[in-house]
Amino acid sequence: MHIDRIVEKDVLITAVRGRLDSSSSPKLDETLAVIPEGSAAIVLDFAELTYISSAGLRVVLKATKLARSNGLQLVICGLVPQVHEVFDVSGFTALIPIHESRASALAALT
Amino acid sequence: MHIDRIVEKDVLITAVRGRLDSSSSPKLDETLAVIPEGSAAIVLDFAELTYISSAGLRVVLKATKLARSNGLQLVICGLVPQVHEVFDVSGFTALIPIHESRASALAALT
Amino acid sequence: MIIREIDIRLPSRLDQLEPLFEALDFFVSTNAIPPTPAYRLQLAVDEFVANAVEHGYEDGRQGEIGVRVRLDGDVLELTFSDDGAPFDPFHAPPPDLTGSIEERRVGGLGVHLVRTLAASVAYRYEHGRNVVVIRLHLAEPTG
Amino acid sequence: MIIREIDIRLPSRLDQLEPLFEALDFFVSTNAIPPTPAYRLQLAVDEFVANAVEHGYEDGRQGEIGVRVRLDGDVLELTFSDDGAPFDPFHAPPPDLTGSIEERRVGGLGVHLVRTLAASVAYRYEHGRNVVVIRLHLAEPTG
Ligand SMILES: Nc1ncnc2c1ncn2[C@@H]1O[C@H](COP(=O)(O)OP(=O)(O)O)[C@@H](O)[C@H]1O
Ligand SMILES: Nc1ncnc2c1ncn2[C@@H]1O[C@H](COP(=O)(O)OP(=O)(O)O)[C@@H](O)[C@H]1O
Repeated sequence: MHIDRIVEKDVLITAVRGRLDSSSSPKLDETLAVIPEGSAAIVLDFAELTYISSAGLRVVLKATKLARSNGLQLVICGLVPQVHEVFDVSGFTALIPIHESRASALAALT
Repeated sequence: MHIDRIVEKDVLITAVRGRLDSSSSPKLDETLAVIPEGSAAIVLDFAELTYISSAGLRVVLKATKLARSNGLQLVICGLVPQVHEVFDVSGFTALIPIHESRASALAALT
Repeated sequence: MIIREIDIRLPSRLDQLEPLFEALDFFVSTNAIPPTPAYRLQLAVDEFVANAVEHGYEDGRQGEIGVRVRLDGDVLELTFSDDGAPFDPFHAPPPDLTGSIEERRVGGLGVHLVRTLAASVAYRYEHGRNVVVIRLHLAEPTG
Repeated sequence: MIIREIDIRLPSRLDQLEPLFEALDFFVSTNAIPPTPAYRLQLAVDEFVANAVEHGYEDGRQGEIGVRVRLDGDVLELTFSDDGAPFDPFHAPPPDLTGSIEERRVGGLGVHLVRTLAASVAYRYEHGRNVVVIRLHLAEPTG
């Protein structure tokens, strides 16, 4: 798994590549625990995420709770079909806004 | 499988690398069917032969018969333990001189 | 050529997941398993093996986990077994997926995911081992 | 982690030997099978699969061959099966290995090699299939 953090205006983008499973998710958990001062919204770009297990979902839910409790919006973009299915089945698609692409996510946030 | 032919004085050396099985042995069979004019003896150098099956043994026996019927000596050198075992079990070690190395094979021939 | 079955045994340690996934990748690519069942296979292995390692041996024992994958026509049959504490993963009710973000409990999704994505699931306790059998469809049933 | 068993099916064609050997190499390296039994495993597969393909389907039918390898403690058990003409490879007497080069018959060594290097061999005809079971020792019995 590889994590990239990009700040675009006041939006914090975290792009994750590869597999998010029990062995890699603690690293993402640490990264997402820190929200830099001045961030207005958070985008999780999962376009290159090939695999997520319940350990990864747990990290996503934690990050979403943290964002909300700080008054920030968190949205997700770019799910491949199999990852999308896992989000559907766990009820996450009803809780977290999912966008097709990073561009549409950023457009929706501004 | 890879075959190298080297002529040293009047000794024809055929060095075989890799696997000698039913799919590769026809190629060695073709090579060994031709004995260049003026050869006095033949060495099969199997030091880098990692595997031989009964299809390979068949080719070796054929080549030995051909050499004998042409009045040439044929010797083998450099068998790894597992290949040596196959030669033992098929009775070939009693029929064909086996040498440790190419050098000792050449020394024995002259 | 197809690999009809592969039967693996591993000590109950998380560092065994990597060689395990390598072997399953080999099975998946040799048999040209399509992406969706291949994903579900990975997910099931991930969730059940991790659960057995993390919850099955609270006494500190080193256990032995079995993972068997069998290709049977249009069905992929996974059999997990472990010699950890007896535990039926399908006994508990499914997690509550309604409610707001604030109300959602973090965790408790692994078994639910696999159960929902599988064609069938079954549990039995046999010869001192938990045995979980999960069947996945290779092709999405149409209609 | 060990792969206890791998069960493969292949159409009766020689071009299937390459993927078959790839799968067996994976089994051998994952299980750290020592060189001598690994060689014998390859040899047995080579000889029996090639024989089934070359002699079992003289009627031109495309057959289905099974290769199962099971690691059982110190023993590697290979089970070959095919739906070709019934043939017991262990019925014929062993080839004559005495005599001069000129007297030696070319060929007829495959079954002999495997039988000699195996700990045990068995043949049965069952449900329309030839079934050959070969057991190899992982470690050379001492003494
Ligand atoms: N093999 C097992 N042995 C004992 N308890 C288990 C086992 N597997 C799961 N559990 C229990 O069931 C709960 C739910 O498991 P699961 O759905 O995978 O969610 P999570 O592991 O994320 O909590 C676990 O928290 C654990 O208490
Ligand atoms: N599966 C089989 N079906 C029919 N005949 C077979 C089969 N396997 C072997 N044979 C016969 O037994 C003979 C000896 O086989 P083998 O020892 O492998 O030597 P080779 O194949 O080199 O002749 C073959 O030549 C063939 O006539």
